[in-house]
Amino acid sequence: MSDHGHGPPSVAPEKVKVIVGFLFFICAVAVLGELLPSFHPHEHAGLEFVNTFGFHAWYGFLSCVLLVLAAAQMRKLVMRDEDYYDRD
Amino acid sequence: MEAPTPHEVEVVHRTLTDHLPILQVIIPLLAAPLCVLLRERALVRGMAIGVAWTCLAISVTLLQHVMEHGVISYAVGGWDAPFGIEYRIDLLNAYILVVVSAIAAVVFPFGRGGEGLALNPARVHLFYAALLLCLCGLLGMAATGDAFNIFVFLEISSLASYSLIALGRGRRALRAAYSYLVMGTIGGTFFLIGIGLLYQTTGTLNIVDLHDRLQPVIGSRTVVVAFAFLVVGLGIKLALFPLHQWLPNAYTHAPAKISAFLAATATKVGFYVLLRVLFTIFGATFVFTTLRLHNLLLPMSLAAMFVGSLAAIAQTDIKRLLAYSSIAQIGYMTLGVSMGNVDGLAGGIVHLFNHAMMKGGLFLVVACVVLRTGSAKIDDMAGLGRKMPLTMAAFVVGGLSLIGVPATVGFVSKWYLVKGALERGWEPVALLILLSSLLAVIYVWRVLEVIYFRERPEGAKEVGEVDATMLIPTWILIGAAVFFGLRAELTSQVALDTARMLLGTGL
Amino acid sequence: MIEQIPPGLILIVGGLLLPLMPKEVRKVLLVVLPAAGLAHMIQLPTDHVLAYSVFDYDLTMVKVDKLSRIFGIIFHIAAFLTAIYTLHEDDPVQQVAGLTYSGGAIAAVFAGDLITLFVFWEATAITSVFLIWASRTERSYKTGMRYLVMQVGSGVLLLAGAIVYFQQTGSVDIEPWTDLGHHQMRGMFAFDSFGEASLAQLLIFFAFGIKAAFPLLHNWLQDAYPEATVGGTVWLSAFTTKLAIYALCRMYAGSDVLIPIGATMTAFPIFYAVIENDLRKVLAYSLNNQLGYMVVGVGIGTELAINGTASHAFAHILYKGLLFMGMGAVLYRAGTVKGSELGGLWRQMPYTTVFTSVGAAAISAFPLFSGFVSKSMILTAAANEQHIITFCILLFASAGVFHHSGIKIPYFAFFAHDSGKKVKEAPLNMLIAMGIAAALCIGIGIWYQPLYDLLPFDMNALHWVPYDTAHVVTQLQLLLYSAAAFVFLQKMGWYPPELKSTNVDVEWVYRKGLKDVALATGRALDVGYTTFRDELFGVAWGIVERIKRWHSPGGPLGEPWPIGAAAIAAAIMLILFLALGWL
Amino acid sequence: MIGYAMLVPAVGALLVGLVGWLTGEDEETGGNDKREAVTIVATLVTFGIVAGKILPAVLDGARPAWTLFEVVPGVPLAFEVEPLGMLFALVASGLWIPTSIYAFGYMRGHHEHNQTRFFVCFAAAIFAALGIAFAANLFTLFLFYEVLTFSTYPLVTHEGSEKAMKAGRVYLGILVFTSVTFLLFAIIWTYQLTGTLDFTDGGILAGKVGSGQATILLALFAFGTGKAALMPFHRWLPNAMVAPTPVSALLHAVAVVKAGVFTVLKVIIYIFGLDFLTVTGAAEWLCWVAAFTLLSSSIIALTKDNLKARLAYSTVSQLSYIVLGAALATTAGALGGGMHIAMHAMGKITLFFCAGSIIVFAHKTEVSQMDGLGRRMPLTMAAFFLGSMSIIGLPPMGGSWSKWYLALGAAEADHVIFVFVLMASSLLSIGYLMPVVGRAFFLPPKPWVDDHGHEHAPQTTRSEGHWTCTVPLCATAVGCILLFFFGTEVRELLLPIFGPTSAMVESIR
Repeated sequence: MSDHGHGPPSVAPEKVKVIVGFLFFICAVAVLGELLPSFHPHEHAGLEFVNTFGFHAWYGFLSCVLLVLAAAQMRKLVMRDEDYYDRD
Repeated sequence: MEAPTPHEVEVVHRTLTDHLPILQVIIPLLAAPLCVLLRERALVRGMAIGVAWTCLAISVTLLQHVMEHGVISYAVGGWDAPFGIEYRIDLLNAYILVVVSAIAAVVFPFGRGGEGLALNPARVHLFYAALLLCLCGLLGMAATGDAFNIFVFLEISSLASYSLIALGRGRRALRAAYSYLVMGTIGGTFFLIGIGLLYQTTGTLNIVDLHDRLQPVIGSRTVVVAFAFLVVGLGIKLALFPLHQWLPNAYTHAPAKISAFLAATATKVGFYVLLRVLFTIFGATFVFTTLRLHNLLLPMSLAAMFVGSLAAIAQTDIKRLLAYSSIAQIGYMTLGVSMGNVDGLAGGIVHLFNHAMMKGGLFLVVACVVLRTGSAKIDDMAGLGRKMPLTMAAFVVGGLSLIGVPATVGFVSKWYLVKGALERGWEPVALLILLSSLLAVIYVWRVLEVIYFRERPEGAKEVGEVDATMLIPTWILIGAAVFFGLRAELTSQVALDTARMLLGTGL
Repeated sequence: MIEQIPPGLILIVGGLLLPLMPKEVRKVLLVVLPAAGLAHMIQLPTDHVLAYSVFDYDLTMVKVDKLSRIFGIIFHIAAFLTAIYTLHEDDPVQQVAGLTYSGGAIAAVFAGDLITLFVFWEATAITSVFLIWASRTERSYKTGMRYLVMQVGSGVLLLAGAIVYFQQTGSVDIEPWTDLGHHQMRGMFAFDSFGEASLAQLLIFFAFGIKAAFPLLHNWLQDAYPEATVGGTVWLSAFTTKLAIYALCRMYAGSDVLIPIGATMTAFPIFYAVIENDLRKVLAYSLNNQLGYMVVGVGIGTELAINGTASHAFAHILYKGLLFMGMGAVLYRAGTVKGSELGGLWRQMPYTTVFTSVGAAAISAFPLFSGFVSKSMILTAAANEQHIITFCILLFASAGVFHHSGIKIPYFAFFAHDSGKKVKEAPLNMLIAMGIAAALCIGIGIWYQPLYDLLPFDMNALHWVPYDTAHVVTQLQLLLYSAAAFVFLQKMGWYPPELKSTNVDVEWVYRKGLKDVALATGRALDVGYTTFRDELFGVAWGIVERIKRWHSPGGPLGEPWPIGAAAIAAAIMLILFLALGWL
Repeated sequence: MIGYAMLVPAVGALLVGLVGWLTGEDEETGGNDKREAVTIVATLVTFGIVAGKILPAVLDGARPAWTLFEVVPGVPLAFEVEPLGMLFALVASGLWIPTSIYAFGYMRGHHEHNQTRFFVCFAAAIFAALGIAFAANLFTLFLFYEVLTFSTYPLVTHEGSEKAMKAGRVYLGILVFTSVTFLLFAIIWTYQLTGTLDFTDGGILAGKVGSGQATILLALFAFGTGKAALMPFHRWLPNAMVAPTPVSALLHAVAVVKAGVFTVLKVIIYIFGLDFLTVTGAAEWLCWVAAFTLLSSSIIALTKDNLKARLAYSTVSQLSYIVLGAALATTAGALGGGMHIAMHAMGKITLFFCAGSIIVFAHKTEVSQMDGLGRRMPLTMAAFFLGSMSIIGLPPMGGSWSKWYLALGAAEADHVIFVFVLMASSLLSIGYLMPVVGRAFFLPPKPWVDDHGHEHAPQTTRSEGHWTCTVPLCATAVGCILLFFFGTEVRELLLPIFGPTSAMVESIR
C-alpha cells in the first residue's frame, strides 16, 4: 500500500503472509463447499444465474475491485481540502 | 329656506328675556365707551370680563330657547321686518353666538389684564374698549338678520381688530395692522357692493326677505355679480386661500392674547356670514346646482389645506405656524361647504366650533410661552417640557386635536368631512383630507420634539410655570377640545340640525 | 396504574430530573432508568392501548403490537448499553439529552396517531442536537445547527402531512397494515409510484425519508455523527434512523418505490465509505448503507421482508452501536479517528480491537454473527419477489459492506502501519458496554430463536431457516473473496490511501449554496427595502424641498404677499367667481 | 367590571406619576420603591379583575358590555368583551405583571433616567391595550389604537438620543400615517356603507358591498393596521428596538403588535365575517402578502447579528402568522391566529426578557458575542431556549398548538402552499434563534473588548441578572410549557367567536 509517513507495519510481514495464505486456503474451501451433499441452492425464478458454480465467489471479488477502483476515480471528483467548508 | 311659519316666530316682545337678542349686542357696545370713561385698570378689566360672561349667559339662553322653541325674531325699535331691522336668531347663529361669547369669556380673564400683552398700563382701558367693540361687532354680525347691519358690524369688528393688532410690539405689528386694514377694507367694500346690488334688484335688506325676492330673478347677471362680490369679500374676511394674505402677519404680530381671541372668533364669524349668504340668501339649489360653486370652492379648500399645512411645517415662529395652520383649518370648513351635503356641511360647521376651541387654546399656550420666555421662536421653546409642564401638556393635547386624534374635537370634524366626501362619492377628496391631517402631525411634532427632547440651552433665561389666571383659561379651552371630542354628539347634533336646516332638508 | 405510564416517559421524565441529582445518583439513574423502562414496557400486553384526547381529538398515546414491541425492546437495550458506555464521563447535558432522546424515540414507536408521533418525532430532533453540540467546538456547533434544521424539517413535513391527511379524512390515527394475501402487507400510506401518491402521502414519505437518510436527503447523517461526542454518536446511531425505518415499516410497507430507493441507499454510500478518512464518518456512510437493506425490506412488504427489516434493525442497532463504541473508544484514547493518523492500536487496545472486530463481523453478516440471521431474510425476500436487479445490488453492497466496515475500520484503526501513538485500553465501563454488545451480536447469530419470536410474523409459518448449507457457503464465498480482493488491491497498490480530505456530497448544496443564497436574499431584502425607501424618500424629499422652499418664509406661499399682490389676487378671485355664473 | 379593569391602569398611571413626582428618583439607579409599589399594585389589581371577574363571565358564555355615551350620533364609546378580546386582555394584563417586575430591575440596572415618565406611559399603554381588547365597535377600537400609539411614543424615544428620536419619528410616522390614511378611511367608509361600526357575529358587510369593494376595504384595513407590521409597513418595529427592553418585551412583542393583529382578526371575523370572505375571496391576496412578510422577515432575521433586531424581525414574521390565519378565512385559521396571540406573546416576551438581561448584566448585544454565555447565565439562557422552542413551534411548547391550527386552516382553505410557508418559516426560525442557544451553551467564551478598547478575559463565573429580571423570564418560560398543556383551555375560550353552535365549529371538532 502507498504510505504516508506512518511507522512500520503493526503486524509482522511474515505473520501477514501466514494470514493471507490462510485466507486463500479458506477461499478455496468455500468454493468447494458447493460440492457438499447438503448444498441445495434456493431456486428463484429469474435468478437462476445466482446458482451457477462459484457465482458468489467471483461476484464478491469483482464487486470489491470495481467498488474500490470506482471510488478511487470518484475521489478525483469530490475530494477537497479538509477545511473546505470552514473557509468563507 | 322656507319662510318661518307663525308658530315658530315669537312676535310679542315684552319681558327682559325677550330682549336678549339685542342685549347680546348692546351690552358690549355700551361697555366699550364706558371703559374709556372709567380708565381704572382693574375696574375696566372686571367689567370686560363681566360683559363677556353676561354675553355668554345670554347666548346660551338663546341657544336653549331656539332649540326648544324655534327661531326668534326680534324687531329693533318695534318696526317689524322687512321694514325695520330684524334680529333673527336661529340654530346657526345661536350656535355662533355661543362660540364667540364663550371664547370671549375664557380669553378675557386670561393673564391678569395687560400682563403678557406688554401694554403700556396707561392704555389698558383702550385695549379693553377695542376688545369689547370687536366682540360687539362679531356678536352683531351673528345676531342680525339684516344684510346692511351685517356690514356695519363687520366694519366695527374689523376696525377694532386693526387697532388691537396694532397694539402688538414694534413696527411690524403696525405694518401687519395696516395691511389687514387695506385687505379688510377691500373685503368690506366688496361685501357692500354685493349688498348694494342685491338691494337694487330686490329692494330689501332683510335676509329672509332677500331670499324670497331673489327667487324670481335668481339667474340674472346682477345676482351673479352680487354673489361673486359677496363671496370674495367674505373670503377675504375669513382668510380663504388665496385671500388669506393678511392673516399670518396679523396673527403673528398681534399680542398673543389677541391672536387667540381673533383666531378663535373672527374668521368663524366670517364663515358664518358666508353660510348665511350662500344658504339663506341665495339658497343651496342656486349655489350648488346653478352655479356649481363646488367647482371653485373645492380646489380652493384643498389648496388651503395643503398650502396652509405645508407652510406651517416650514415656519420657525410658533405663532406664524399656528396662523398658517388656521388657514388650513379654514380650508376644512369651506371644504365641508363645498360638499353640499348634510355630513359635509355639518363637518364644516362643527369644525368651526372645534377649531375655535383648539386654536384658541393653542394661542393661549403661546401667550404663556411668550410671557415667560419673551420669544415666539420655536427653537426658544427647547426644554420647556420640564419647566412648564402643565402649559406644555396643554400644547400636547391641543396639538393632538389639531392632528385629529380620536377623543379630540379635531377627530370629530374629520369624521364628518370624510363621511361627507364618501357620501358625495369623492373618495380621493376623503383621502386628501386624511393626508393633510398628517401634515399636522409633522408641524405639531416638530414643536413637541423641541419642547420635550431638546435641552434648554445653557444660559437661557430661567423660566417657570405660569400662574392660574393663565392656566385655567388655557385648560378650559383645551379641556373643551377633549370633552367635545368625546361627547361630540352635543356639538355634532347641533351641527347636523343646522346643516339640514341650511340645506332645506328639514330638521 | 403502571399501565397508564407510556413507554419512554420514564426515560424522559427521569432524564429531565437528572440535573437535580448529585453526580453519583445521576450515574446510577442513567443506567437504571433504561432498565426500568424496559421492565415496564415488557410487561405491557400486546394490544395495550392508552388513549387520551386533546382539543376533541381522540389520540392514542400508546398502542402496543409486535412491531412496536420489538423496536421498543431494542431501543431500551441500546439506551442501556449506551448509558453504560458513557458512564466514565460526567456531562449532565449529554446524560439528559441521551435519556430524553431515547425516551422520545421509544414513545414515538408506541404512538398510535400522527400527532403523538409528531410530538415525539420533534422531541428526538430537539434532544439529540445537544449530543452534537456537546462536543463544544465551532464545527460541532455549526453541524448541530444544520442537523437541527434537517431534523425539525422532517418533523414539520410530518406535521404538514398529518394536517393535510386530517383535512381529507378527519382522522389522524395510524392504521394497521392491510393484509393483501400471499403474505403481502400494505401500510396505510403505501404507494407504488410517485404519480399515484396523494400530497399527504408524499409529505409524510419525505418526512420519514429525511430521518431514514434517503439518497439526497442523507447528508445530515454523515455531517452530524462524526461531530458528536464520543458517547453522543453512539446515542445517535441507535435511534433516529431506526425510528424512521420503524415508521416507514408501519405506514409504507409494500410501497414499490421504496425498493429502488433502498437499493440505491445500499450501494451509493459505500463508494464514499471507501474514500472517507474519518472512520466515524465511514461508519455513518455504512449505517446509511445498512438502512438501505431495511428500506428495501419495507418496500417489498412481505411478511418475510418485514420480519427481515425488524430483525435487521434489531441486530443493526447492536453492531452499529458496537462499532461506534469501538471508534469512540479510539477517539477517546487517541484523540482522533482519522484513518490517516491511526494504525497499530491492537497492541494497546486489545479488547477494543476484539469487540470492534466482532461488530465488523456482525455487520458483514458472517455466519454465526447477528447480521447473518437478519440480512439474509431481506435478500431472500427480494429474490422471492423476483426483484432481480435489486437483489444483485444488495449482493454487491453486501460485499462492499465487508470491504469498508468489516475490513477497513478494524484494519486502519488497529492494524495497518503503526501510528506510533501510545494509548491506554478503553475505560472499563466502555469495555463492559462493548462486551455486552459483542456478546449479543454473537448470541443472536447463534441463538436466533428468541429474536425470531419477537418478530411481527410467525417465523415458523414462513418456513425460514437461516443456517442451511447453501446460505452459509454462498455467504462465505462472497465475504472471503471480498477479503481476497482487499488483499489483491493492497498488493497492487490500487487501494486508495487514507488522505486528509473532505469529500463533497449533496450537503454542498446547502452548506455552500443555500446558506449563501438565504443570507444574500435576507440582506438583499433588507438592504433593498432600505435602498428603495431611501431612493423613494430621496425623490420625495426633492419634491418636498421644493414645496418647502415655496412655503418657507421668503417663499411665495410662506410669506404674505405685498398688499398690491393680495389685492390683485382678490380681483382674480372675483373674476373666477364671476366666471362661475357664465359657465 | 370592564370599567374598573380599564380604570385601574389609567388611575395607576396617574398615581405612578404623582408618587414619582412627589418622591423623586434615586440619583444612582433612578428607582423609587414607593412608585414601584404603586405599579405593582396596579398590575395585580388589573389582572385580578380581568382574570378573576371578567374571565369567568366570558367562560360562561356571557359578553359583558358597557356603553358610555355616543360620541357622534350613532357611534357610541362602548365596550363588549368577546372571547378574542378576552384573550388579548388576559395576555396584556397578565404579562404586565412580570414585565413590571422585570422593568424595575432592568431600569435600575441600566441607570435609566426619567423612570417615572416611563412607568406612567407604560401603564397608559396597558390602559389603551385593554381599551382595544374590549372595544365593542371600530370607533372605540380606533380611539384606543391611537392612544396606544401616542402613549408608547415616549417609550420609544425614552433614551432621548438622536437615534431614538429618529426611531420615534419612523414609529409615529408609519403608525399614524397608516392608521389615519387607511384605517380611519376604512372605518368611516364602513360606517358610510353599513350605518354601524359594531363588531357583530358574522360580520356587517355581507350584502352591503361587492367583492371588489370588499377587497379594497380589506386592503385599507390590513395596511391601515400598521401595528400588524405587514410589509411594507414593518420598519417601525425594528426601529422601535431602541426603546428600553421591557418596552420591546411587552409592547413591541405583545401589546402594541398584538393590538395590530388583534384588530385585523377582529375586523375579519366581526366586520367582514369569515363566510363573506370565503364567498368573495377578498382576502386571498392578503394571504400572499402575509406569506411574503412571514418568509422574508424570517430571512432578514437570519442576517441580523444584533439580538434585539433579530427578535424584532422574528416578531414581524410571527405577526404575519396571525394575519395569515385571519386571511385564510377558515375557522381553524382564525382560531390558530387567535391562539397564536397568546402563544407568541408568551414566547417572545421570554426572549426579549432574556435579551434585556443579557444587555444589562452581560453587556452583550450581538449574537456573535454570546459564546459561552450559558455558563454565566444558565437560567437566562435556558429560558431563551424554551422561548425559542415555542416560537419555532415545537412541542411541548404552546406555540405548537397555534401552528397546528394555522396549518390546518391553510389546508382547510385548500391552500396547502401556506402550510409549506408556515413550515418553512419554522425552519428559518430555528436558523435565527437556536444559534443563540448553541453558542451560549456549547462554545467557549471569547474574550471581550469593552467600550474603552480594553480586552478582558472571558467571565465564566456564574452571574445571572438581578432576581427581578431572572424570575420573570423564568416564569414566562415556564408559561410557554404550561400553554402547551392548557392549549385546550385557550381553544375553548376562543371557540365562541364562531357563534355558539356554528357548523364551522363542528368542522374542526
